[in-house]
Amino acid sequence: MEKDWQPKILAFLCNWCSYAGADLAGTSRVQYSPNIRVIRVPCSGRINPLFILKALQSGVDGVLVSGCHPGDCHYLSGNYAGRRKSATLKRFLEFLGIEQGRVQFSWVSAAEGGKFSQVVDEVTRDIKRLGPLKKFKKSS
Amino acid sequence: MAMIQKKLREKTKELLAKKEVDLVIGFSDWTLPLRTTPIFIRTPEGAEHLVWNSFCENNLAAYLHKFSRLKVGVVVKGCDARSVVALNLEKRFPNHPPLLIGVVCQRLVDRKKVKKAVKGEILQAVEQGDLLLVKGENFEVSLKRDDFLYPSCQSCTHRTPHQAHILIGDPVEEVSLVETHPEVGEFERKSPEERWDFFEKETSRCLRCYACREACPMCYCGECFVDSSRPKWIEKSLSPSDLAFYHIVRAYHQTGRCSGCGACERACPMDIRLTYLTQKLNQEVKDLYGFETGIQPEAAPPLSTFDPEDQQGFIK
Amino acid sequence: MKNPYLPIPMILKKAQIETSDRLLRTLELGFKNKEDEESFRFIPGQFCELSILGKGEAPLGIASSPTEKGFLKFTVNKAGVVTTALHHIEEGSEIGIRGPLGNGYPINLFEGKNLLVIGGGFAFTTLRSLVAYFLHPEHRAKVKEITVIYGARMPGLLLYKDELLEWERRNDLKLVTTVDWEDKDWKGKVGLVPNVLEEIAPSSENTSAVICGPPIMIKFTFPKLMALRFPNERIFTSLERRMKCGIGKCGRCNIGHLYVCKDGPVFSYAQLSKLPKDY
Amino acid sequence: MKLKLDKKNFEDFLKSLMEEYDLYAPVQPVEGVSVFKKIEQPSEVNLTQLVPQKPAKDIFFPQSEVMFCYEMAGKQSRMNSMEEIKRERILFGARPCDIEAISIIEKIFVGEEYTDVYFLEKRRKTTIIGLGCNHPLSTCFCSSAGGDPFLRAGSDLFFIDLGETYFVELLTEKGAALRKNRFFKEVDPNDLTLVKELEGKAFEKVGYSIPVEGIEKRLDLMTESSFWDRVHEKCIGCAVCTYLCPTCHCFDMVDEALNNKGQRVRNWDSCLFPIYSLETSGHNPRPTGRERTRQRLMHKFNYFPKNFGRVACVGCGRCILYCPVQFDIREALLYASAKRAKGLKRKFR
Repeated sequence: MEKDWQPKILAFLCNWCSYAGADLAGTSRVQYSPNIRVIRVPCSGRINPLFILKALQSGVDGVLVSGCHPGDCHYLSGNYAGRRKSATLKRFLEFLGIEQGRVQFSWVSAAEGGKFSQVVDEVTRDIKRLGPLKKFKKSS
Repeated sequence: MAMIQKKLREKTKELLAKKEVDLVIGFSDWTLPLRTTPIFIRTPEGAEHLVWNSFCENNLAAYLHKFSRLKVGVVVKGCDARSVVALNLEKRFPNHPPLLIGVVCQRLVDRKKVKKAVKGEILQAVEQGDLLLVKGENFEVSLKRDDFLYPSCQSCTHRTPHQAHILIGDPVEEVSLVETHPEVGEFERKSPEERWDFFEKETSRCLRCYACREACPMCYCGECFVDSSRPKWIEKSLSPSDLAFYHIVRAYHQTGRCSGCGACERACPMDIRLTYLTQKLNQEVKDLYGFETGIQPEAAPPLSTFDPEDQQGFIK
Repeated sequence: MKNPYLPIPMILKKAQIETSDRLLRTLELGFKNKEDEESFRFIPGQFCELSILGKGEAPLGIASSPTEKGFLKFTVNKAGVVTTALHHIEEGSEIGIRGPLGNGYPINLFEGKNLLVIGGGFAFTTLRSLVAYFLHPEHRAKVKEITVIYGARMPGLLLYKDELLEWERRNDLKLVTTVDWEDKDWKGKVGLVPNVLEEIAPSSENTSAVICGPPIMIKFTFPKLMALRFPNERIFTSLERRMKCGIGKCGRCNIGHLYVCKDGPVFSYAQLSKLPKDY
Repeated sequence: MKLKLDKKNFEDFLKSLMEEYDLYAPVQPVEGVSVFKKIEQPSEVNLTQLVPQKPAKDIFFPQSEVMFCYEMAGKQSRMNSMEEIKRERILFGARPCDIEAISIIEKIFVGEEYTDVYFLEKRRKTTIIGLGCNHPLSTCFCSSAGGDPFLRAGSDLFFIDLGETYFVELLTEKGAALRKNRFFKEVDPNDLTLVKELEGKAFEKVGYSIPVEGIEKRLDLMTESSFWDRVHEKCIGCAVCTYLCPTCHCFDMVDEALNNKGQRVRNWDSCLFPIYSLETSGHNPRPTGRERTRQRLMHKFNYFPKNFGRVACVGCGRCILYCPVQFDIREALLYASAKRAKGLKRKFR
């Protein structure tokens, strides 16, 4: 592993909670790891497992999906539906041999700027420990 | 089995004679040993071509999409019937729900395994009780049928198609295996590195002929994600990454929908192990949501519903 | 040996939106290399594979005439991945082309006869090439009367409007334009192409007909041509199919034993009537 | 020129070939699956499977092949064509059907007007060593399709398995380049008798039962036959038969690009996929399995013969062996043949 290697982490944040949470972290000047690249999505239920796979294939080292807490979904139940997809996909990827921790999930509300930074730091730390993603990544 | 075949022909004849259905999809003998072929019967006389044996390996539910305008009777095994139930839940039969002619399955013989057990080309194979008599130009052996079952059949827990409208054969006592899917367990005991290597090695043989997709009754999307150009999810060449991508998504799209029939693996010309992937997903949905495909005709597919109390220990 | 799959580089000199729905853009491409320009010889009705690196290729009929030197013109309907990219590409950018491909219109067969050209919508591109070719002073004498019937759904959807105006003023060409729905400035006819054809009833005597347009237009125009006693051998059309190689290797575009890319895209109805209805 | 090779020297012989050539031969990645691949170790070569899943066309017309690479810099680009083959090749252990199929593909790829340089380059730089079929399978019908189990045409050298030794024939100039190989020995007159015997047996086994001759004319009358309404019913629309067919040559060309670098790749394609002929407008000239199956069979037995004077089928039997639903092309031909259609007892299924 290169000494100065820094992981690239793609974060899918729901528009209503986690993205606002990230915003809050920013305006509150809470520091967190600069390794994430954010894609705003309407809802964590919008995450098609293909997004996560495509991201891993295209060169990111880890993926974070974050949405509203259970019961808080702007669309009432989107995060519940998303939760089932997340649970099954996570288990399946680990079964295939993609290391545990490459794909992570969190609930972060609009008020949780602190939690957001903590989650990002944790995910970054986990993925740093795992090193660059080698499996599945497309070599070009 | 001969009894089943006889009854199957009688029933089919009757259904067609009374015009209860327009078409019966079943199995017939054809040119290769250890195989049968799907047959489409429209007249009562045609019923004579139906066969039932341990080589009826296709999941005929895959044809139902093609004949959605007709009243179709379809010969189903335990697993195939579950596929039909799952398709029905997905509202695939708005016009005529198919009539299920269920056959209690004795579990199927893995032709690839049999071929490996003998030297030379097999020209004839017949079943006699528990034995399988296999003949070639210079050999003749009898094999124990149960030693040559498909992996998906070895771990079968639903041989009787209880959902069928017509049931042929006596319901059997279903075995509850200690380890439901031995293949999955065997794979799980490996390290993550070994697991990925195995998966990649298997999928590296893939030709992208999509036989696994086409043989599966649940793969009915108008446009498969591999064929989509906007967005382009996946390249069409044979890079290991794209092959893995295809197989991950093909399997994952079966989550909560797969009956474990094994038709995908049997269709593969390159002998790629596939069923352990979907069996793992079956195990997951059973473990997480108590769901088994096609058992309860009313239960919503697990990924199209939720329970506020679903497990979420994995979420930060 | 020449590699027929390698595109030659062209530069997008000028681009212009043609129609009010903004779905058709005309590209004027100049040759990047002099030797490519010299070796590029084509006849109206031929097509090229336009190539945008990273996106792929799309077959497009050549809309300019061989008599217009120094550039090639294509009109692109925004539909798929490549054509969308061709809509977004900026002037000055490089675009690859492979061609000229296909057989083109049977120019020699038209000589000494009247020419009836019937076009609909954006299928007018190669017809424009054909008409411009015969309007050129060098070639005008080769055919007798030229009649052009061109229809679109709305006036805004007609291609090459400036040129149509110019054609209208000429006396060596009879142009009839028609639309399904007129607007207040519309001076041409109102009605569907087959009906207009019936109305003006050009004589089939010593006349060749070329017809290009949406399948539905062709379907209804063809019987009218028959009624006017055009023989199958003198009715020509240009077909479209999904294509990849453009040189008769990759399969896919065949109709019977003929390949649309190599043996077509121009066929006479006499030819088509012998082929399976696979189009 | 006729020679022989002791089987005990077989691996050393292959090694000697690898000194000067890239060697391609059948290998088995897992038992029961065989493909042609570039050989790294002579021990990899495995000739046990008579018809490997992937035919030898893969060596000349690979399933996935980069045609050219490109790099974009602003509005300009640079292209680099990839057809050149640096080292001469030997294809070893291909069967006569596969070799004949290469000549069939050549008919369309090497044309008067356009030549597929990628195919031609590989074809020119490959010496083909064919291997006779002593024990054709029950699914083989090469003799009916214009070949035979020991057809030499297309091979530069031809091997026949005589048990302890291989009987070797040098057939072309390219093949003669190998005559000095140190492992080749003088042939015995007995060997020649043995070869005759093996050939006779194999010919008898394959027979001429499949009515390929005259099929073109017959199919001329069948373009709108009700035969097509039924024949496609069991086809599930995968590409096994077409991908594994040694004569099928359809391909797709796609761009694969990342940032400013990319490549144009050609991949095998199949007329049985709906997307194969689907147009951007949504119109599909071959909308159902009926038209697609008709295209597959007509192309092989009617369109191709019209253009090139020979059916595009060599009777290798792969499409029968590996079809997931046992679509049997022989039965389709029997059904379509005049003789069978008269007294048709067995319904096509």
